[in-house]
Amino acid sequence: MSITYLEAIREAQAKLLRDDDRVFIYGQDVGGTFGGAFKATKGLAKEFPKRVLNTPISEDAIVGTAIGAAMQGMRPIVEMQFADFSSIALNQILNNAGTHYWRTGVPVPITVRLPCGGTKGSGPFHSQSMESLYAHYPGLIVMTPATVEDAYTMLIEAVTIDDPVVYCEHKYLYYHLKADKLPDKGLPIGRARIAREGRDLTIVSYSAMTQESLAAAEELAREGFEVEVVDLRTVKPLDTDTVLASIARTGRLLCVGESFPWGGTTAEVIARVTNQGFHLLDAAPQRLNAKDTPIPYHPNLWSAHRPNAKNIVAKAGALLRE
Amino acid sequence: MSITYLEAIREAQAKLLRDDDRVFIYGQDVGGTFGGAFKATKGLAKEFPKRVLNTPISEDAIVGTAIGAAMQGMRPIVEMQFADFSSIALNQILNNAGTHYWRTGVPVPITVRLPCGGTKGSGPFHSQSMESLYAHYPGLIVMTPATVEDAYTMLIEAVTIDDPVVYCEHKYLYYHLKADKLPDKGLPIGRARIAREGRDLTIVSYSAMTQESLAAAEELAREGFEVEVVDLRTVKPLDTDTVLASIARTGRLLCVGESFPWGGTTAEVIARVTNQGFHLLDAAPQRLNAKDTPIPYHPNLWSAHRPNAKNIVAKAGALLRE
Amino acid sequence: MLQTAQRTAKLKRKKRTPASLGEAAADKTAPPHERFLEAFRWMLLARALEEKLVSLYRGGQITGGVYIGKGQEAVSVACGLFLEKGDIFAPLIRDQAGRSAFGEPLVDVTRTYLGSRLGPMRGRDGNIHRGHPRDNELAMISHLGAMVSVTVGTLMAKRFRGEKDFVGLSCIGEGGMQTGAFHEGMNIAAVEQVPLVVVATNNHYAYSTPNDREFACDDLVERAIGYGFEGYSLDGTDLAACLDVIGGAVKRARAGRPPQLVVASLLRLSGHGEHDDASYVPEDMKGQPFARDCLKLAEQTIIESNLLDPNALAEWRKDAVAQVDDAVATAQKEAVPEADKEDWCALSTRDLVDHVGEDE
Amino acid sequence: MLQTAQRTAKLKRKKRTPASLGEAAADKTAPPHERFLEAFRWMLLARALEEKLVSLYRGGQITGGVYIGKGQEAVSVACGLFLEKGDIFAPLIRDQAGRSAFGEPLVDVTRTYLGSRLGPMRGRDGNIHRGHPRDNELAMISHLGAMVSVTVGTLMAKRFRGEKDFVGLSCIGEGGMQTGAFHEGMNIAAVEQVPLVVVATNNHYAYSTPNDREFACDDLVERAIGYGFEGYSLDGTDLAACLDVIGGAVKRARAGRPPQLVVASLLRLSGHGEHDDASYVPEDMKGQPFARDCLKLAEQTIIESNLLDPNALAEWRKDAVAQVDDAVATAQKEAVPEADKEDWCALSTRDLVDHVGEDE
Ligand SMILES: Cc1ncc(C[n+]2csc(CCOP(=O)(O)OP(=O)(O)O)c2C)c(N)n1
Ligand SMILES: Cc1ncc(C[n+]2csc(CCOP(=O)(O)OP(=O)(O)O)c2C)c(N)n1
Ligand SMILES: [Mg+2]
Ligand SMILES: [Mg+2]
Repeated sequence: MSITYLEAIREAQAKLLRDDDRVFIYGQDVGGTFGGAFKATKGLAKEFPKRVLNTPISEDAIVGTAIGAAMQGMRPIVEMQFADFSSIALNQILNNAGTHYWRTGVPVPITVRLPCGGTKGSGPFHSQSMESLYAHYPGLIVMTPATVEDAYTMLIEAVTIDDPVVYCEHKYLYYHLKADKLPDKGLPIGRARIAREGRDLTIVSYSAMTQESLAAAEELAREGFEVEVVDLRTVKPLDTDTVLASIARTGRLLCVGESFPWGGTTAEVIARVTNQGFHLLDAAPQRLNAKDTPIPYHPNLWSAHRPNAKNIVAKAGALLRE
Repeated sequence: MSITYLEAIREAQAKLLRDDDRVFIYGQDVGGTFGGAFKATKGLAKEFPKRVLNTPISEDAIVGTAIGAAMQGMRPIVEMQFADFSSIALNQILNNAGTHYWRTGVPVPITVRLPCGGTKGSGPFHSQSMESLYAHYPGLIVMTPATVEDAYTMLIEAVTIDDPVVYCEHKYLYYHLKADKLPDKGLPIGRARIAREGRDLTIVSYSAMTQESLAAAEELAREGFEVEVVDLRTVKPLDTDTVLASIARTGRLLCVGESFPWGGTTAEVIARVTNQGFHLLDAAPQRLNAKDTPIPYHPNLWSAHRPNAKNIVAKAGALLRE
Repeated sequence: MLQTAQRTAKLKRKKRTPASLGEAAADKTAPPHERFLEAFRWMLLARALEEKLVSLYRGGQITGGVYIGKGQEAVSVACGLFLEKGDIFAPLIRDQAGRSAFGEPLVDVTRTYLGSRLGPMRGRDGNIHRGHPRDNELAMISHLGAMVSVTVGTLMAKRFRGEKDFVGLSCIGEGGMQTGAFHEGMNIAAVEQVPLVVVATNNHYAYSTPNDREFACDDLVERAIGYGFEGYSLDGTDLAACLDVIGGAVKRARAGRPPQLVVASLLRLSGHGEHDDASYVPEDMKGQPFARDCLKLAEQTIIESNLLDPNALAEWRKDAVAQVDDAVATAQKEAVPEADKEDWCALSTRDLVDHVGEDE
Repeated sequence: MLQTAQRTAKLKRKKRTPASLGEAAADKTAPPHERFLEAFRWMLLARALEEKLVSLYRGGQITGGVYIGKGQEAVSVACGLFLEKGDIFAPLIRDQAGRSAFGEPLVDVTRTYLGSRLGPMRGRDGNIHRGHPRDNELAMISHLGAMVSVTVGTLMAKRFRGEKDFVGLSCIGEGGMQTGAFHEGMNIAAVEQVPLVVVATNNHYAYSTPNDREFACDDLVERAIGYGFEGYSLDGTDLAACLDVIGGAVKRARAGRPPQLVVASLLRLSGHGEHDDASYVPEDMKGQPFARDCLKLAEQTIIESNLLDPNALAEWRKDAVAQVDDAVATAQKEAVPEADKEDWCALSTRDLVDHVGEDE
């Protein structure tokens, strides 16, 4: 048996629907015989016709409705058709879901699934990685699974957690990533994972960039470098301890993310590491992000816009030789 | 004569309206005899009744309309009643204004004024500092004036620039900050300012936090420390060179911002400094941000939530003694 | 499993009557004049409370803005009065009368405004943003329009659980009706066919902005049909009409008719907030029929129709003031929030809190 | 000073006729059957173009999605046909016919789909997102509803400048009508009383979602009155009706009547995109009157009424295909964008570009 990242997301939702009748799925085209733009809910409406519901094109109201239902004890999963459209729901996510527990003492257990990240030909409005917007604001947990196993267990945990979760699933990994089977349990939420051990350099990454970083580490291994790859798994909370422990071993840090370069996850990692682990660093920390332009449509431009194994190798190589 | 930060903003708009008939002001309550929730447009509708226009409570459409007008050669100034409500217009700002020049070659010269930052009793939805959301995305210039003079000249420049500008004006400074007169010209946009010279520590800040940092520096001077205060003026573009030059003199960095701690301006400054000026640093760089909760209503809580001169002194003092 | 919703509407019945004298709870089937009197008494209480808040504000004892519902009490009270235990109420900034009628304790108000640590928002949020979501009184965010879809969601949850005979009522101003969030919320309510009543009050201003810069249709009730709502217009100065029309809408929604939109017309008889002198309101508008004070009109009806003897009326007034003074005194004695007693934690799941780690 | 707007609609007149043979530009006062024929010829061209795009897509020669307007050509062409130089057009994803009639060169389309560096978006954005804002063809962003207020803004700019007799036309689907952005855009258009026509096409689906999960009113045209628009319903399969109703709306808007809403009904005769087999559309719906193909119906009318002799019709078809083949061949010969030739700069003000400084 072989299961993809996308199938893991579907399986997690199937399990959640089966095990817990507080769970419902709400979003554009998730229901009927269709099962979502990416088929992440395929077949689920057949089994749970009343709990897998198509919505109008109304992202603000979709999330608002989920918030109301969650206040009343339900466990809604919202699917955004693309992460990029969550800009319309951002106010409800940040200002309503994100503040509600703190203001009132009543938690809002919604899970908002964001199909994130670039794929060939998707252009400026179907490719964005929005974890940094959501992580900046208080009151939200932001998950960025990089493996099939994490896609599965973390989505189940997301729905179980009493607080709002922004679950960033990477569209490039949907079909590109496969596992043999799904685990019952993953690492605890909030804990980063050593995706590959090494002692010369730490690459910190998450989501699809973990896969690119692993490929880069493989390549660098051929040149004799042992690169450690840390997969953050959640960008908020951010597991600074695991990152610091790795840098304590390697002395060098490269942080790789797919979103825009100003601010965001890579800046946050570096700010924490240099604050708490300044003495651990043997060289200036480096980052690699997408370029500071909208995400291009044409594959020739897109592949230069986002970090990939090749330029990770180049950047890491320079850092290793420093 | 004495002129406040708020009056400087009004004067800048009066001048813009007088000098350039492409300029119009669009926003809730900006017109009529009222002149805006903070009176930043007081009297302007009288002089320019057709170019200072009240709008419905429709932030998305307000910015969308401004974008359309700007494409056709106008120079709209949008006033958000509070920065916090720009979450409703965020999609138009990020995905429409921010991408348009890059996609089509046609620039969108809008200026969006955001009354930002905390004041006593304003609570979670009338106190936010949103510069980090806007700076993260490509295609926007993000201004954060910290002085009366900059409030004036930078707003004039904002409207003159061909690209979209998010102009963050700080509500706490509106009345608290005064100058003797308004200058004709300021530092070039994109250039940071040495607000106070010193050689023991560099504090990098912007907007209201520049004033808190200056007060802290004053206090620390009494203890014999010479603290340099850098006022970023624009958080995007971010003047890394001026910051690095300062750190070359002082060897120590504290970065202070009023927005939430995860990501954002302070993280970005530290990531750049540690990358390009790692060898310049004699101690681990530090940051001070607001706390990672919504902004509290009660003054007792609010004053502990945001950085202020007192805790800047404490943090800087510790760093100076390291 | 459905723990969050279990503790619904506890506070409500306790405070269900406007008198502090322990009368029986409001009878939903009461004859019209008894209902009228009950509503009037809540209105008196709301007016007394808000007058007190205004004077505290003027005396510098309140931090932040004070937004009152003067002139809107008839509409507002009708919003709260017909809701039962288990119903959902999403009030906005001018709904003191409705909040009280729905069951909000007076001390919730005074504690919030006076910054008591014991208030429902514990000093974290202020004034009009208070709510008791566990008791089905939703806590508004400032962003107008956002609470409509939230109300829809609470009703969907109830339906998912198999509850019956509930309704939700969400308030909005004519200004808030121009937000995208309002539109999406209305439409999704109709698509989901939840038992929702939306009561819109056109008080002729959004802050300083008059109707002609807010919308361009003849009557906002004309929007009902385009959403698949049933729509009703209402003279918001007329308490009997408010009880009739809003009561009817609540009844129809509860009975399974499509969602209901009521649009009430009246004039805001205060500034937008107490910091605002509303000098932009032209004098001649104040002479229009829609500018009459609903409380005075109701009192006139009571006197003319001899629904209550003058002594009792005076007693009610005194009682209202006494209740308010009581609630103020209580809140004033209580401790204020202190930063070092806060846990500064925006998540209920403590072990998932992010730690920047820089001795925060 | 008003430079940005100076270069308006240059491309337009050049390509104003559907034939490549240099006929005279469309005559706005042409008798109905000439207008009908002209419209039909644009429809033929759009259909031929989109059929070609589909076959290129199937052959793996197009990156990204292909979204076509099959079955919607009659509505779309009427959107483009009545606009003059200086008018604003904001098309969406099913508006090839309207784009062409408005003056979009065919090579704009093929260059964009085939990734030529010379296309209007230069490879930066793709496919349906193309536009020529300087020539008043706005470049849509994906977020539905967002372009309505942008269109309003362009019209305000024209009014600020003292221009006269212009209109703007903004397209939307019934799905997009449920967005908050659409609502705010409609309302602000009415408040500003700009000469706007909004043409909404209810093609019965938003992607896979049928009408009953999109909205709950009987007819979306009922929303017009609530905004202060004038509203018209339309059988979108009937070209003559489309020309009549949309042409009338454009005329009324131009003459200073309130903003106009036209709601056309028809069935999307393709998948949402070419990746979608639309198996969710029930068979019996395909037999409904609104499911007829507007192009076939128009052709039938032409034949039955003898508006054109069969040879000329065959000639038009051939010409359409030839034009398309030409445009494809041109684009295919052209260079694609290269990363190292890009300046990677999202601002027009080069000296304000932010530099992260980490050898980007
Ligand atoms: C989305 C949004 N934009 C702006 C504001 C600021 N604001 C607060 S109240 C108000 C006026 C509200 O008018 P209306 O909805 O008519 O209610 P009223 O105050 O008249 O009761 C405005 C503009 C807001 N709360 N939300
Ligand atoms: C705000 C927003 N949410 C989601 C989408 C994804 N999306 C693209 S097209 C589409 C369906 C559009 O339906 P409709 O408006 O009826 O137009 P049609 O495709 O039927 O022509 C959706 C949901 C989007 N483009 N914008
Ligand atoms: Mg109002
Ligand atoms: Mg459709």
